[in-house]
Amino acid sequence: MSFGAPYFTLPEFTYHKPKTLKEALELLDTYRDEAKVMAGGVGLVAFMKERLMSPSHVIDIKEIPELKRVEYREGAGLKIGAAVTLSELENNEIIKKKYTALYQAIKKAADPIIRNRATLVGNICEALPWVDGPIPLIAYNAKVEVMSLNDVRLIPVSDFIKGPVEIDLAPNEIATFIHVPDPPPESKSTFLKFNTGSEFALATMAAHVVGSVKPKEVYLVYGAVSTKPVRASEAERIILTSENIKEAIVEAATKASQEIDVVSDVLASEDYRRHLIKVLTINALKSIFEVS
Amino acid sequence: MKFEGKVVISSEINKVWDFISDPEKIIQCIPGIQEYSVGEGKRVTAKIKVSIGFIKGVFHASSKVLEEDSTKYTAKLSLTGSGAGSGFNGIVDIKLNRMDGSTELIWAADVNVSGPLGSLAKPILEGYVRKLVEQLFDCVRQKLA
Amino acid sequence: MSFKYIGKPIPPHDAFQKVTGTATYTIDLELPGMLYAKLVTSTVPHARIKKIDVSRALEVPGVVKVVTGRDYPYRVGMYAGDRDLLAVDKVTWVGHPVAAVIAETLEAAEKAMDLVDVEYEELPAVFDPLEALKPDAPLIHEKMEEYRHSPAFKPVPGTNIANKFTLIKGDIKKGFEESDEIIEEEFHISHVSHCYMEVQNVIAHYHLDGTVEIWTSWQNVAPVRQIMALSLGITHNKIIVRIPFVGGGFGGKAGLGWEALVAILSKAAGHRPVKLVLSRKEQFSSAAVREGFHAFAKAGFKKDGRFNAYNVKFILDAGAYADYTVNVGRAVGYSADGCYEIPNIYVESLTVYTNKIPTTALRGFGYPESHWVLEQIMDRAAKKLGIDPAEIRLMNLLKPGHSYMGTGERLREDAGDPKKVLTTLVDEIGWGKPSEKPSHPWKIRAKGLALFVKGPAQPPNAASSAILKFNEDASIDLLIATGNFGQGTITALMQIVAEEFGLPLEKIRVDYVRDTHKSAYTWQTVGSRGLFTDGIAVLGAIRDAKKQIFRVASEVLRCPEDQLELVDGEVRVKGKPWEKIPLQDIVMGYTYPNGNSVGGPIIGRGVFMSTHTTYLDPDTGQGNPTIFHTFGGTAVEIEVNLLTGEINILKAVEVLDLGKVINPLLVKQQIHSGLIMGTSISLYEQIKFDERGWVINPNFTSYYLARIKDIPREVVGRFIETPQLDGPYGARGIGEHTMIGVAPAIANAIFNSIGVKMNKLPMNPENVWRTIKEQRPDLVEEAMKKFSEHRETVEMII
Amino acid sequence: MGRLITLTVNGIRRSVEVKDNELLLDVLRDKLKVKSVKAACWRGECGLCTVILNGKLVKSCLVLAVEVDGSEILTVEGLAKDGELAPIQKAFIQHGALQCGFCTPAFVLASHKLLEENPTPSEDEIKERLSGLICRCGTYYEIIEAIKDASKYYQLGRKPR
Repeated sequence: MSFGAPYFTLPEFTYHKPKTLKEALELLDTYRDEAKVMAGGVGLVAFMKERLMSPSHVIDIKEIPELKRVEYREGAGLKIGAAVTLSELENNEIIKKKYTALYQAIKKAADPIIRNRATLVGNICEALPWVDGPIPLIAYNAKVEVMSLNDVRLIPVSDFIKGPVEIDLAPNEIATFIHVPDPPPESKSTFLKFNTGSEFALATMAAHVVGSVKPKEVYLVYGAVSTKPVRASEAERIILTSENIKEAIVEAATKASQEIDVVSDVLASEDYRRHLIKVLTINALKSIFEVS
Repeated sequence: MKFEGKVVISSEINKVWDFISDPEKIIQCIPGIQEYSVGEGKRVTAKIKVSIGFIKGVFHASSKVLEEDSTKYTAKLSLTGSGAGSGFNGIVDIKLNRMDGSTELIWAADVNVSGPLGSLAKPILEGYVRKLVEQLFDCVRQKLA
Repeated sequence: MSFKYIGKPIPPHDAFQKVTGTATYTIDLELPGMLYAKLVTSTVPHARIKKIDVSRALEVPGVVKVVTGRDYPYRVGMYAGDRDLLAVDKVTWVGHPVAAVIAETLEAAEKAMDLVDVEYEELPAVFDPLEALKPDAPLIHEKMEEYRHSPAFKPVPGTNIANKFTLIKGDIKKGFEESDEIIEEEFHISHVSHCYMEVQNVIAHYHLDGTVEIWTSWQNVAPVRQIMALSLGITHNKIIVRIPFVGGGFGGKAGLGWEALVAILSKAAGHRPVKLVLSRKEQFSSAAVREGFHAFAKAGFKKDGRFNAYNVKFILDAGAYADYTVNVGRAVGYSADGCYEIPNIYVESLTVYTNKIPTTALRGFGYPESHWVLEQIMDRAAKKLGIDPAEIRLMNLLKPGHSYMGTGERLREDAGDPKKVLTTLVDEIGWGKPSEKPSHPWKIRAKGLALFVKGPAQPPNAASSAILKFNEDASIDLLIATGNFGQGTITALMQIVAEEFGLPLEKIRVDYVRDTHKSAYTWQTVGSRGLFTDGIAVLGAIRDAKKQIFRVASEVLRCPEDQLELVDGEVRVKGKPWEKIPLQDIVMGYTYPNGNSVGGPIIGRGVFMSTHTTYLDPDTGQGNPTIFHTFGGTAVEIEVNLLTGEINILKAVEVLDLGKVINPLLVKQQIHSGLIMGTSISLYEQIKFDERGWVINPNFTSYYLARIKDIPREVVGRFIETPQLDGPYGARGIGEHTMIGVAPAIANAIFNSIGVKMNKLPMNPENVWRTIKEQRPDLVEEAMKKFSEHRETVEMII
Repeated sequence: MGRLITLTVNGIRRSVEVKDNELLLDVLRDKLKVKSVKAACWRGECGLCTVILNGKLVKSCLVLAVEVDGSEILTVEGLAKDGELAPIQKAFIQHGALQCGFCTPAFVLASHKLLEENPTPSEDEIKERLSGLICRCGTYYEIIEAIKDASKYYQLGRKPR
């Protein structure tokens, strides 16, 4: 990932590799604003090369044992540590089986070599408009666990990402885990990404529906179209209240393409993105409701 | 990108004018200023730390007085700068109006953010520049209060 | 005649080095005591430089020197001669190098470069060449008349026109009057970057004694030396230019590079070697890229399909420097008529300065541009006249031995078989046969084709030479300056030497480093000329060496020279194969049993010199610009997603009349890869600028290149071998040709099937979607309807 | 002010002093002189700096050198075994799966790794697994052919070095 700085080298910093979470939190508590936490480093190193970050201290949490784990408990769901790479998640059978949208998003994130280093938590902490990770997570109502020396907070991913490059994380806090609730039975989800002829997506979406005949919950979440992930709540309502889902799909998709704040940028124009939102939404809802 | 504003400073007009027309003074009001130097014709060069969200970049900026009229209390400055492979440039107009015991400072800025950062993150950067200019004049108000 | 090496699929000669990671590129080199340079570049598009303050940069520990343009106000270049080393009085684009920081480490240089304070006084800037042509436009080069430009070009001082090229044939006015159908269209292409993987980088060592050693990632040694010698006033033999392995060129490493600048940096830094490596961002904003253009075309056809009149105006957006682009402008102009015989032609090609990144050659050199226009005109005309696109091409095709091209050049009898190219192409793509059903109802399948002809764009006197040196064991060192940046030319030349001497390939060696001091002179390896020109020179050297060998053998074997032959590394008497001498007994001189010796070390030399090419008339473009022409064609079958604008190439066919296949493996490789690069440039690539002239996508995330997943599903390469009688074994060049036809073939496929005109590159999903929506909104609506009503399980439709 | 790290590069233990802000790419190239590891973007986009770090492909321009203390690194220099090229290297030569050669070390290494993990990849899998690398010369068809051809040797279970 890059923007446009001409540097080869990184700014100077001191590297720390704590062995425990406590040690990491203590370091962070000491250096605060001067420090940055690194897991895979994919985002951080790139940001440093671009001179968009110049921390004096880098705290590498890669070797902290509890952050390297993925746990799943029925009913409670998934708990993904901050040092778990996307490749590890890609090979996780539970994710493949139960969290379709998340699995698809991971499979489509960056490229397989980057995925060997990049982490899901890191992906979310980048808070860049086009990253894939947050989109399915928001559709699953996932929460980020944030820790400081004397506090633990659980924040919905949708609130955690406040805007581009802005997250709800204090200087002394580490985003340690992601909790993804166990999808109820009769839950279906999917993730779609449009990035033909582009490294960054021009539009992504995750759809998650609970209840196949009469939906009880509907999540339609979009990425890469706005300054942060957005939900199409009116479109969701159309699906929730519809008597005939087949009929409602196009209506919901049209609504989604209208209700969201959409940006124009170097990758795509607003009207094309709105069009893509409609196409993606129809596609996603059709595959969820298996219209045939 | 154009924007404007005004602040009322509870200080008399000459005092305000002296403050804002003295680079050594007004520069103290630039948020994130790290280093600066004042050259010929009040040309200021400065290193400014820019914080947007968790991004903290350093911009090298300079400003120059294009027009200055101490009888009418008007000034026009140009700004240019670059950092992280992108740039910005702009014009700031300032006018002071004498009010009853205080001074009204009216400003208008026209700022462009250019380059790859600007194109990917225009709304963010524009919001940031707006905030920065607002902070600057608010600081003037506070310093002279 | 059967060959042992010619026509055989022999792997690239340097493949072993490349797969083992032992191939050394300039970027891998370090010299003792080497310093690192970093450029300070302009952040404004057009401005006077009022002051440069380097004092704070000099305070950074490790910084040795900061050099600015005023220290060395040289003006350099190959064709237009318009380039400075560092901006002297004013900057002319965002990215223009203003100063160079030299330091003990790259880290120190990168710290210091931010601390150079440049004070600018901005000037009005101009970004569109059409605007730049207006009389009141800001002037970018005020002193154009002082530049040392090549006589082949016509700059217009006092304007922003770096070169004005005109081609006139017949009577254009009458031509249109006598035409039955007139087609008028406007076309555009975007700036694209070469994106060779190895960035431009140079090491220069300006020795105390005035000798300059250069290591550079560049295509050719000779022009580097020539430009440096002329601009810095150094004797040629005191400049030694070396080029090791090169990580790609595509025309972007031809002509003028950074060598003169880095040489003066080395001098300024107390004669220590200095290395400059561009970052990818600098490649996209400070080096040269391919130009963009506007083209205004008007074509007149007779009712029966004959192409009667062609008027086209090309306005090239050359950016701030047009040193090489003036020649691209010339090539776009004289190749405007492609493979067709058109009696009345009027072409004007203007290479225009703007305040944007400078431009240069890119694979194809003006021909992809001219064919993007012409080959679409052919299909537009075909539709209007109700003639099949293949048919209308056939009708107007140049006929070798009969036809005259736009420049007045008579097409030689042996120039190839364009008709066979077309018929083969038509066969291979299944022209006229309907495509299979598209994969989804909101997609369409379509076929399109484009023909092309191209010769090397070069000065009329561009020469090559070769030296062939035998070693004691009759192994051979071939000393040539032919550029080696992936095309496979060197392997082919080695095959020729092995074939001619009947020696195993392992006995032929071409060094991996080109060196002005050691390699024989070659003007440049560009324009797909290497195999042809340098092959002729190598064959000359072979003949010369053989003559020397036969002279000695004739004496030793007591047999007339014309009775001797060279077989399997032995000189034999024809008809008496037992009377023979192995080559190794001759190549250092033959020694009789008593010690008397004759002959001596064998060194062959050969040259290529074009004798029939001319400068083009400055007012009419008439003359003979090229040494050979290669005809070819590209046909594609594509699937267009009307919903999203995505284009998927299902099959791409390329047919080339290359005279003779020296190495089928490497020719196929060139075809395949040219189709891929053509696909990438047609569908994705575009340098984007903002309103201040900044490049806003200077990286591989927002400037997209075709990856392995984006390649056409199927590619077919077909060769036709109509020998070029003066070519090596009859061969012609094809390196660039392979990508010329891709873009117009795709656009034609879309036009033929749904009548939508794609006049703009790239044809990325958004542009295609938008164009279809503008011209055929019904299609997009219908696609959306079909998509919404689709009754199968929808998966992976995007 | 640096720290000494020790790592195994192509089977050989190497110790090197590095600064905290140095990248693995630069330490490999500039200090350990492992020059097969190339770079074209320095930002994780082109993949030419790819090495195998503790059994996994990574882009070394995004890895800090200090992180890899004690690690094992394999580059293309380490693929040949007792002077004999790995099957994938031979296949790249045979199929002309290279042009300028600048991306070749990365493609060879990634293809080798792919075949080790999956000796019979489908064409789609090949494309997916190599999608993080760029070959501007566009030798992709030949690379695919080389991988398919070398597949048989990896099926026979050639042990990685």
